[in-house]
Amino acid sequence: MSELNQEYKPLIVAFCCNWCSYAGADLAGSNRLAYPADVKIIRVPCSCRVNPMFILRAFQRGADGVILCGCHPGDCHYTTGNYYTRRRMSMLFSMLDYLGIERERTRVEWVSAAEGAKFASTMNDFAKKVASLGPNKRLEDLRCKP
Amino acid sequence: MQRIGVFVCWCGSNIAGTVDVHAVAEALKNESGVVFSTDYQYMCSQAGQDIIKNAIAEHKLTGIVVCSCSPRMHEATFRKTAAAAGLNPYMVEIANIREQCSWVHKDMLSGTEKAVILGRAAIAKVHLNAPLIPGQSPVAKRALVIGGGIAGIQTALDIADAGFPVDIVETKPTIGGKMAQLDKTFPTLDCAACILTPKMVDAAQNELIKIYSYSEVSQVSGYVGNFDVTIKRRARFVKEDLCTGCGLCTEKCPQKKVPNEFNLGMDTRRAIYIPFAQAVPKVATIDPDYCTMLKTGKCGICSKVCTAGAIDYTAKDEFITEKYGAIVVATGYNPISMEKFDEFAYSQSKDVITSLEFERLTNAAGPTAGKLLRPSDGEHPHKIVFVQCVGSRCDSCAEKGKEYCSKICCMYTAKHAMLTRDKYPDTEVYVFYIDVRTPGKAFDEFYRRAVEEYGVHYVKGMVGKVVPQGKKLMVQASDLIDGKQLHIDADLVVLAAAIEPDKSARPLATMLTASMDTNDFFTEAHPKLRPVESPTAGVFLSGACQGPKDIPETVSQASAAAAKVIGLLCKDHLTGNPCVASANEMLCSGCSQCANVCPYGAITYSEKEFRMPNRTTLMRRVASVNPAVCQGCGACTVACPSGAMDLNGFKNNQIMAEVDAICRN
Amino acid sequence: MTNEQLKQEILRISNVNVTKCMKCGKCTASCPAYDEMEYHPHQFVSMVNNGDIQPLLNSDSIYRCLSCFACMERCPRGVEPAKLVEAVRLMAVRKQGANRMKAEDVPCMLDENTPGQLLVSAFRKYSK
Amino acid sequence: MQTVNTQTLIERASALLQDGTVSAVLGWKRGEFDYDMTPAVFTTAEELAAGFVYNDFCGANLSKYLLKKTREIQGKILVFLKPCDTYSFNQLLTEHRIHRENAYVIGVPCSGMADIHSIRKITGEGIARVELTEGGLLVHTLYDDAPVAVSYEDAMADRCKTCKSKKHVAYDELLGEEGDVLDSHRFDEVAKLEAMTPDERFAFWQGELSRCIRCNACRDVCPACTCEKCVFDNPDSGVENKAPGGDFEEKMFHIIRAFHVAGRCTDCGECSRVCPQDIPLHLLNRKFISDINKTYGEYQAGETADQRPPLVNFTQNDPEPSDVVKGGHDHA
Amino acid sequence: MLKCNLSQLDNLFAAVAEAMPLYLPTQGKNGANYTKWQAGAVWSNTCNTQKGPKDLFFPQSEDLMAFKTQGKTIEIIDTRNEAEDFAVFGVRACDVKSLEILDRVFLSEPKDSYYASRREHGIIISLACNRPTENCFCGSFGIDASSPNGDVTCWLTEDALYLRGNTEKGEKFMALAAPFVTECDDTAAEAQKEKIQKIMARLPLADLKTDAFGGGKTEEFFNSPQWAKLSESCLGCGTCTFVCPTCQCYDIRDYKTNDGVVRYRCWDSCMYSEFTRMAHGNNRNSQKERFRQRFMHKLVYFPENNDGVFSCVGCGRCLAKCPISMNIVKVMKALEGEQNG
Repeated sequence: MSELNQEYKPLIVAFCCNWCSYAGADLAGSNRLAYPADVKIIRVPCSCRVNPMFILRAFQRGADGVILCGCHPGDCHYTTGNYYTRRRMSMLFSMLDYLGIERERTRVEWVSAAEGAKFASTMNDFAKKVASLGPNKRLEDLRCKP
Repeated sequence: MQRIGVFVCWCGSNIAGTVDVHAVAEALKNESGVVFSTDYQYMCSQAGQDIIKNAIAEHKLTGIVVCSCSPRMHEATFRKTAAAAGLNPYMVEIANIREQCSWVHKDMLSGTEKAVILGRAAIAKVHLNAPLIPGQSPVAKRALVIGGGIAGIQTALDIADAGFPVDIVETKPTIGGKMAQLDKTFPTLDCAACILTPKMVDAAQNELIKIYSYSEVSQVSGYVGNFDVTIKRRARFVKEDLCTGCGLCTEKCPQKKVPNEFNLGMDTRRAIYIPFAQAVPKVATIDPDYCTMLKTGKCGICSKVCTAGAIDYTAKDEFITEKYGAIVVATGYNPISMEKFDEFAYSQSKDVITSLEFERLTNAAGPTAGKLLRPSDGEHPHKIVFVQCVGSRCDSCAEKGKEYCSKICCMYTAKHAMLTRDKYPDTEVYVFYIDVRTPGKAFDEFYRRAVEEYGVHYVKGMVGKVVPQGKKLMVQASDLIDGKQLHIDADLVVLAAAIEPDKSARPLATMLTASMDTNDFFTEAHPKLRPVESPTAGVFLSGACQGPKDIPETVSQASAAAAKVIGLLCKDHLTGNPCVASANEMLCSGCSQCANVCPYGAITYSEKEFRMPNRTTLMRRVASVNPAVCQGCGACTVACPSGAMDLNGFKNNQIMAEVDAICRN
Repeated sequence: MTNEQLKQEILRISNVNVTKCMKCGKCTASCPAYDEMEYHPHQFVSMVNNGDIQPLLNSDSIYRCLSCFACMERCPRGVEPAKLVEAVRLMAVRKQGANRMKAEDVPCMLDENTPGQLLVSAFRKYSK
Repeated sequence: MQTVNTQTLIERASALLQDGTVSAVLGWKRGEFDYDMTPAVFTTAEELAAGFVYNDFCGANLSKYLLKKTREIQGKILVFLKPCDTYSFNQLLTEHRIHRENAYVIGVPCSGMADIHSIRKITGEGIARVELTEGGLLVHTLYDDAPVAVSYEDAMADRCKTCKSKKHVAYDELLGEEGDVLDSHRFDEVAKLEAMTPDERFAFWQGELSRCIRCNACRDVCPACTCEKCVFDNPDSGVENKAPGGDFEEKMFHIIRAFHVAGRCTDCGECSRVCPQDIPLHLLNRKFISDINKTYGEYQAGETADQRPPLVNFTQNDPEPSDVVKGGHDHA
Repeated sequence: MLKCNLSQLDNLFAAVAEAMPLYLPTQGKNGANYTKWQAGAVWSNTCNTQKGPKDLFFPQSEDLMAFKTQGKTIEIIDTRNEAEDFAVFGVRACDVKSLEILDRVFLSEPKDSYYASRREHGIIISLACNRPTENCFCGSFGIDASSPNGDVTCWLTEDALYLRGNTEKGEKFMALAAPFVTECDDTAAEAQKEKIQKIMARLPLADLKTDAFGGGKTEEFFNSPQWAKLSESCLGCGTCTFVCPTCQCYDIRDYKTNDGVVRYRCWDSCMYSEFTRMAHGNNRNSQKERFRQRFMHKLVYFPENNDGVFSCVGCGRCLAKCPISMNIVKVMKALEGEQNG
């Protein structure tokens, strides 16, 4: 990595479902499991609340990576929400890949309320991957850059 | 424009240790709409809440942001605070700067920076918040209890005691459940039947309790306060209202070779049967799998001997639908299959039995009339080996057994060992254990008595294998304390099989949209604070369907669930969650994408007349959401391409405002 | 090597997670070579966990284990004691000149009733 | 060359107007030149005789007009639908956008439609007249050049070269012969893009999408885009935008539009036909169709009128996003 | 008159481009469009470009100013760059005329300083149309495709380009072109003019008349039953507007950036349902009304306010681009036919 990249801190938006992943993030906190401060969490009732527009919006506004966390398939608080998420995001991410957007900038991860450790390790890993890609250039909106 | 107040909590040093709370409060003062910003040691304390209340009044705040611990912790608290100060409780947003900031970041600089950003996001969201008023729905004042074991019976009795009608649905021909099969109960050794059967009779005689035995729940719709439940009453071919339970038919039935499930297949019953003498309802049932009349049309003996004329070979399954305000799940447990543990020779020898089978063998109403005899040859066993933790505490990667501790085995094994030594002092009894777990009132004393007074050999170690050899069972085990390998020629081996939730629980959970853990135990709304409620509103948990439990625990949980149900049924109306979806009819195209993804069937469509420009009208199909049914997941909002469907409390523009605020640096 | 280094080496070779053991002793209860062994399967698990490798290396137990894998099969926690025995044995025979069996020993072991295959496997197992 | 001629259609339409079966006819109207047909509503036999036409330049898919026209016109509307148009028709029925009883569908066979832009690429500008002959098109220019012969194959619109079906999936009556669902190789171009490196793909789409002028023709013509109000037109939606303010906006628009019609798009190809900037928009939609087919099983939107689109459906064993998005080249 | 041999043309372009940005039609994937000349670029003589030169003077979206917020203070920033001269080569008669129409809108008081500055600095080098197409009807609006206006007018023959400077600005260009041209008489250019006029006469739309239209005709046409018919298949897209060289409607919007607001304007289309949406709602609710507005504006309202000048130049782009092939020619013929018939 170049010296430039050592300075670079990626901005990561994490959408977390209220019932599993947000609680998982809370548990990571309770257990003092560290992950980079670059990760900012937005609480949604269910992963299926996340509209592809929110993800693109994050990139437009300067995010370098977007991760979506929900209950494990089969464990959705609303029974079926994450099954739709899984299809929607599979399709959306495949389309972004098709447009030549780096596929490592997006991720879906299932994190239960009990998986504080998984939450932290997922965020550490994702932040590392995104950092290695460097700033998001392919879905940026120059008007939102300083 | 909102007038927003920001309240940054130190949480002692929990937040203030890694986040410069004062700097956060100062930085957020600069955000648009913020007219007041402060920090305090404990915002959730009375003094902290007073700060909030005073600020709302003094600065005429229209929205507040509390930067504190997780909203899962104190969102409700601060909403109440706001409401007390006259602010709509949904004008409160929490920025989680403890669990998701101060506790996970070590560096003051980045922690503070992130806390400011999280605060900004909450402020951005609050700008777009609108006061929400929860809807109300009426409560059907009747409860349903699914499962008629001791848990279900106790819950039903308590609910009925409070004056509410309650129905019990039980799949077996009789209520009573596992407890009816037990001989004695630990740690007092009173007889299970003596304490259970009076309760069964109470339930049967209580005017407010209706028992649907030999029945199952086939469909559930609706929501808390308004469940519509379809109950399938399986045809028992005996009219319940006419049968007197005299039992004559069960003596005359020529089909004698039916394995008796009540005695776990250790003896037989007839094709028409009453499970046991104290069954409730005491009504005969014809087993269609074995009845010659039902299978070939030839026989009819039971009909001939029945003086009450109760036999009806033409009976069909019936479906009844009833409205309930609350549902209690009490589906109980079963011992796991011993198939995967063949090192213990369960399938090779009749003399290797499970503990539940042992209960039947020692029960006076059991296949041996209470005499402890070997199932293989009916001889009295002189050397008995009990093996604990069979299938419990297994690692998931071992792919057999369960990861959890089944909790009740230590105590019932002590009970079995003690009773054996008590009745048959000439019998040598070994118990192989990994740990002996006896937390419970008078539990450890009980176990110590087995060792000290009754001379049971407790061996720390596990049985490696059991090999049938002639009439004996060669048990190879380790004694870890003495550092020996033991070889015991036992007459009987009793396995303390792990317990698992009843198989009916999983499909039931799907019908109820109640969540389960990976072991198929029902999940409670909160493991500590709401242990008898399911996260699905209106669904409550009683007994071992929620996790392994002994009788006293089951009964106390059953009563707790009943108390929750009574609390619910006492209300005339329920206040709903206002964070539900709603459709903007002007934007809705009626395409049904949203209804396709709604797990609750909360969305319906109607043709509606719209006033169009130039004085025309148009009939158009539009969606509407039943706010009492909607649970607020938001699946519909993404299925809707036009954005007609939006979710109160988590609106599209609110989430995007959060995104914008987070990315703004 | 220090005890801790020895332990890490054993764990690396065996890829066994010894902390999963709940000390039930089922491995030892299942062991057909119990009487032959100085240290038994559950002791291997416990001693490795404690870094007590040296006694194991010096013990004949590592050559008494039949590698029947009964302990692995029966363990309810998925700990694999036989792999630990194997790892300790590998560590022992990998040392310079520590071959348990030498080529020149083989002829004197030959006898009509011993299957040739047995000697071949034993040679592979006990030598570098 | 179409196998059913204008006259046959006019006669049938006139008869149905006459006997009161239908109160209006949705068809194509002759224009100034030989190739500029406009979708139009006809209410009398005279109007039909004067202007109705069906020939190689009737590419417009009329199904979406039913949405607007059935609201305006009392009684049944006769609509002529080519095979690919019937898929759109079914999809509109699926989504309750039109009522079956308000439409009388006559299926017309289609041997592929000509595209004036493809012809211009061969003949150059200044087309005075296009003569339809047995062997192909004879194009006369304004200048003193000799007429140019263009084969039907060369004149055909790209979307027709990879036609997915000659079979009508909905109709009340059918003129001419029924065709079959074809094995169309329509995903070849998608596969070609998928085989590129991400950098190449990015460069390709950047080049294409940067030409977008946000005229919304693709959306406005699309039979799947039937929202009462599009999110991109709604000032309250938070994503409304009128003109591309930068590279991002047109990507956002086209990704979201393709996503909104994913699982609902019948691949009629109208988006690419109408794009004034020649952006191959159908390649976005086809990517979704191809992904859906590969991931969740073959699905053809509009095949019947009661299907549940794959993105509002699921199975418990669907693959994870990380498994779907792989293959092709990795980023460094 | 000056003559530039075609072999010298690229050198001429290079010399101009050295001094100022030079825009001229080049072939792209979707036909010819104005692009900035760079070494190696190939000028396209296609008649006509997909989009006119309007974008160079009135871009589709353009930042007007920006606001930067810091805490609760706002700073206003002028986002304009220093204007510089530029040249546009190969502009057809219709497009030259279209700029004159835009001038009437943007340069009348209050002047649009953004547009004005570009007009001031833009040098228009026009070119007579050797091969007008079937879509062309500039003649109907009194435009002579054989003799366009502009700061410089050019004619192209088989072997040379003939240039005539018309204005002071034009002389700037001529000065740059000087090394590559020679003096000559008008003969060749006149001959080319004649050739062009012959083709013009036989264009299919040559006899399209505008007599029926003009200021003061509102009542004749506003309530015509033809509008319903004409607009019935209109998709309501913005294609005609965005390819039209004379359409000049725009919307001013604020874009919230990460640290403030960018105020920009972008083309708007009267065909859009949100066009002229006001606090009370929209005053044109149906596509028929929107459709009517567009053509009434071109044919009646604009001439009424602009000395009888129509705001259509007959470039034919809408004929080529409309997804449903509805266009101003069909509208004019239908309305005129109705009036006559």
